[in-house]
Amino acid sequence: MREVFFYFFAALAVLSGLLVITRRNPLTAALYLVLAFFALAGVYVLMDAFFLAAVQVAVYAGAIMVLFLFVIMLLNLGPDDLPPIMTRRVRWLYAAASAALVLLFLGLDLGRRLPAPTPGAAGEVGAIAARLFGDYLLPFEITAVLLLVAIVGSVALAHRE
Amino acid sequence: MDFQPFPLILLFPLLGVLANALLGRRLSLRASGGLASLMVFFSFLAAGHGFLTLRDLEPAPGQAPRLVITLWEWIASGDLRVDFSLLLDPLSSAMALIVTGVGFLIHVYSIGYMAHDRDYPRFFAYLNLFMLAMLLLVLGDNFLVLFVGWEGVGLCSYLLIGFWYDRMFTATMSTAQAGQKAFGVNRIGDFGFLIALFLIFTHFHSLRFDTVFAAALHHPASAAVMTAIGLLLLVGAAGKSAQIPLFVWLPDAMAGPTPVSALIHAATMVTAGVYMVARSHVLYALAPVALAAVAWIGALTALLAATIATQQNDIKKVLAYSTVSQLGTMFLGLGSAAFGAGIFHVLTHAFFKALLFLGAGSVIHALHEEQDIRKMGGLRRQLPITFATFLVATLAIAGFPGLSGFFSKDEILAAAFQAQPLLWGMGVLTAGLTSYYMFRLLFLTFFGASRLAPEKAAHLHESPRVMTLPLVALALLSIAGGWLGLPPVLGSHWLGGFLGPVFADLHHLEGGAHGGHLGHATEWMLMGVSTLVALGGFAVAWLRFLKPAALGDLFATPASAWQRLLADKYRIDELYDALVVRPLGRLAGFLWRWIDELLIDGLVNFSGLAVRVGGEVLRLLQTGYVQTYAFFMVLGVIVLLLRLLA
Amino acid sequence: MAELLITVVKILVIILVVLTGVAYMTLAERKVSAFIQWRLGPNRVGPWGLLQPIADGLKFVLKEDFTPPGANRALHALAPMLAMTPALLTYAVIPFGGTLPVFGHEVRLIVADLSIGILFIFAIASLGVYGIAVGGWSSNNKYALLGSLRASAQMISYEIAMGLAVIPVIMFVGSLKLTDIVAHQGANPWFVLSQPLSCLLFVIAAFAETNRLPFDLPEAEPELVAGYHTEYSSMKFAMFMLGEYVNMMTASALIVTLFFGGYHLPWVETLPFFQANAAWLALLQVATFLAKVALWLFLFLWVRWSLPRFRYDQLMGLGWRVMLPLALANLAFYGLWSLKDLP
Amino acid sequence: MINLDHALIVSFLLFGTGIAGVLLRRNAIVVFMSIELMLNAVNLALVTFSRLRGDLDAQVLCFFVMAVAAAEAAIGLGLVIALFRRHASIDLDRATLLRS
Repeated sequence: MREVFFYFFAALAVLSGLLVITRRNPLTAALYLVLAFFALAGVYVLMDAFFLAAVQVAVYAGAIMVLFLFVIMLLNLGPDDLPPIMTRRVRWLYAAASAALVLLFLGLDLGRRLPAPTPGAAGEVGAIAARLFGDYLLPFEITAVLLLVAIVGSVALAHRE
Repeated sequence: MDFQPFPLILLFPLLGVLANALLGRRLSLRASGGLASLMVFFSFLAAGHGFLTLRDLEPAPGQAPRLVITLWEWIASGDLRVDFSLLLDPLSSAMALIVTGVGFLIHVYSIGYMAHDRDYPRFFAYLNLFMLAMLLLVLGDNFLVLFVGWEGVGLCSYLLIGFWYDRMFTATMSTAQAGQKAFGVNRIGDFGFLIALFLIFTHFHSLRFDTVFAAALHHPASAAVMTAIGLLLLVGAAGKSAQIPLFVWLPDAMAGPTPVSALIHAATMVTAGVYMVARSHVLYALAPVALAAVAWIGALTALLAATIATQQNDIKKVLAYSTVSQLGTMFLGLGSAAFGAGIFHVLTHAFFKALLFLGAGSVIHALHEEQDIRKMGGLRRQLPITFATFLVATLAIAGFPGLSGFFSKDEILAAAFQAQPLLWGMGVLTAGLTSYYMFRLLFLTFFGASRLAPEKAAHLHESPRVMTLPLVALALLSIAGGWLGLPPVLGSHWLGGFLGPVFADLHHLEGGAHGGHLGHATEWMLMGVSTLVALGGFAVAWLRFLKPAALGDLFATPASAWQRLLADKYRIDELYDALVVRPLGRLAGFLWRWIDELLIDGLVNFSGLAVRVGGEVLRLLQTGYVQTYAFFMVLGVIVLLLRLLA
Repeated sequence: MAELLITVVKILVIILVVLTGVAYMTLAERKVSAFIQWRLGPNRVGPWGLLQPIADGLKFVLKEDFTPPGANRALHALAPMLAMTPALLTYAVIPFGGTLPVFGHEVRLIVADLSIGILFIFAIASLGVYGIAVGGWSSNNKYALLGSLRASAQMISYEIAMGLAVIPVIMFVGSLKLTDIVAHQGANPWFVLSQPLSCLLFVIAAFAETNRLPFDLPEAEPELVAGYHTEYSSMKFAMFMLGEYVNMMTASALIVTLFFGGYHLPWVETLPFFQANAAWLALLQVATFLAKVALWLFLFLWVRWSLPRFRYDQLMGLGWRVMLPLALANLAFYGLWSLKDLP
Repeated sequence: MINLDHALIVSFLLFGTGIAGVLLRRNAIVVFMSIELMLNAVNLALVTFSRLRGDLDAQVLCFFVMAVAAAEAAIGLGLVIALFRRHASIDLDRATLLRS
């Protein structure tokens, strides 16, 4: 069951990723990126990283990508030209090669598996919090400073005199 | 150890420097000079306190009382351990008192002298800096601290000689060049001094005075090494104290303001060489050849400078050569193993030579920068205080009985007589010449008819009280200073008793150097000869320069070849110029054109060119497109990955 | 297999209830507005107009589905779905009762009791903006675009205050699970009493998040025609409307769950009758929950027809200069407060 | 259970896609999105290893990556807006003001 979902989400993520860089319309690309993030969140859930999955959706999909969307809409960006390597004619080759690669990789099996989930891992929010506010307190605080700097910087950049 | 306040001697001048250097522009002349003087006065008080403390100490028998304070560990590298430590013993205490005392009077005098100069904060800052360096020199507990002070006073001397850097000193020499000359000549001396320090450290593994001397006494190095050390130290001392062959800078040092000439180039800094030799007396006692060299150099310098002084017409240059001559006398004393007598003469000389310079300064001040004695005359009525004090100083330096110069000079001559009668003879001759040229100076300046230019005569005035008071104080000291060291026939030698323990370690080493007092008859005889010689010099000067009718002729008659040679200072400067300065200049020119410009500049320019050409080539890679750079990064990562996998 | 079946049934029931609720919310909206404005409201279709929602639905289905020229067809169709789906997803973690015994099974009246419950809600809620943004952008209409820009900015702004307002609650409970939060309120005073400011901030933010008056600037008729759904009609428009009403219900359910004791009804629950009959207790709890939600929905309507609309700068000012600092201060206060219980 | 190598291959493919986007696209916003894709690929690898080792430190690292990504997006989008104001375009090849 888990494997099936994993391959589904993995394929979804990779395909969405490809679509992100091959769409002419930035808004479409952004929406595919959101889809890729969702797929990755699904993979995280399958790996029992619930907290990270939630944060992935909330931060990436819910905040960062909304910003992208917002800016795209604000600048009213239209579709732009693709580089020659991504034009329609070459793209089939490109897609075929990618597909072959994915198939090859999926056929590859070295037999290494992730371990089964440990029971009681559901409380990992607490465990992550303990690390975040324990060993990683200083990086955590510095991250806060970084975000503050980013806010000030972006306001300064985008501010119109 | 209890708190010892004597390092405060150094602190006050330091504060003065900082205050004048940082705030001087906002201070008035009175505030600036007053502050500087006050700081030196405090320093003097601290030195006095140190002296009293020292007197009350009860050292081990045969030892000099001493106080040592280590301020901080300074250098610790391999064997070399040097602390920044200060030493107060009778010798340094006496020197500190001389320096601060005379220094204070000269500071006060300078307030009046520099009244019309816009740059007075700089002047007082330099002057205080000089005090700091000089006191550091005197109070240092090891050769390196002494050396720091040594270089410090050299720097201040340079700065103050060139104080009026925008003026000409003589027709061919600017004040700045005079400063450079002093600095350059001193480089030679300091070079010898430094090598001596290296030798000392190599052989005795320390630079502390007591350690070095103890080591030298108990495990002396070979005679050759000791002689080398002594001679090299003498080179250093000759540089600082203007002895043959390095005396040429001192007359040109007169380019600085007159108080500077009085303080640095007469009373204190130039005696640093004397102090250093006296401090190193143990080393000299172990190197008789070097000691003899000190004596001969001193005697020759004294005689040479005295002869030159007889033909100089610049009031300050006469005094400058007189200083050189007197310093030579001090070296003569040191070389005759009469170290205490040398220091004694440093003391009395500081009083009367400072007084002479300040008096000359007062005259120059009154005459608006006129320094030629041929254009003076008859000033005693207009400048009564200056005249009176100048007279006292002249009598003192000429060695008239009862005044300070008489006692100190006689002590030296007595020692020289014991060591080598020929040296004594040269000393006596010098004394006679000294008496002659000093009275010549006195008569031409203050007696006879006035030869002043009319516009100068109109503005003639006695100096303000702030200048005359130090003159009076110094005059009193010039009279009484000698009583500190009366010869055995007249009373007790207080200074000798005070300084004695410092040099005491010589007695058990070599009986001959200081052994055996002269008989009373001999002493009376020597004193008599000195007095006669002084009177003789006075008489000759009287005959030549106080006959009013003869004066005009005197200046009119063409000088003899001998006189011209003397007036040209034996043309030693020209000799040095031809032998040393110009060859060195040519060598420097060669180095500049071929080594520096061609070779080194070529190398530098070539490397610059190589980088530039390389940059031009690499610039082709810099497209300005971030994505190109990212592409190269990715390529690099792929290469690294392949390297890792392979 | 039974578990899966039960879950599917739970999902179906919730969707049914929610959609029915939404249908009648539209009626309620019109009735309430009518009462407030001293008129009758819909009264022709069925008694008191009770069949009106069905008629409305029929009308939506039958209307022409129009896509404006120059619009991005795919995104234009995608937007309403994006708007509705997150609103419905939230219900997965909201507990609407304790446990109901059915044929020997202890059925928990919640779809998925996730350990990250609250985080899940915020993650999903933050997606609501996509439907509006995409809808506005894909319509190729400047009013729609402006409306969706306003909506995006507004929702992002108030999301922060909303999240900050909930954190003190989480700190008190010590768990992200909504069931734990409700259970905590069963044993302690409701959070509306112990943390009134948190509750007030959350309610205001919830109003803003649902784009309801006084925060309905994204669809302010005088300025923007109808905002981001100007160019929508037929079932697509219906889905937008649906999303909005579902959002309103979700917000009410959240307010109830977080601050008003969830499905708990003090004192009545402790009656011996309910203690003896677990099934009746569960039904009571569900009824309590629904009643509380209904009360809040009424408040939403009441506010809409009573208050004027903010100006845009007032809206942003309120969000950033009042709500955010207040929420931070509130958080700091309860953070320090909770320290007192630590050893 | 999930195949470790396949999870890593997914991460690798996503990263490669991101690189391709950065290298090939000229649209500043798309380039930014490609960078986000690369960051996510790294996150996936981190979570995978975290799961493999049963060690949550890697997940904490993911958390920091997300925070940094948020900061980067804020600054990056500010830059994009500034760029657009100057050139009325966000084509990276047109931002050549500093070229001699």
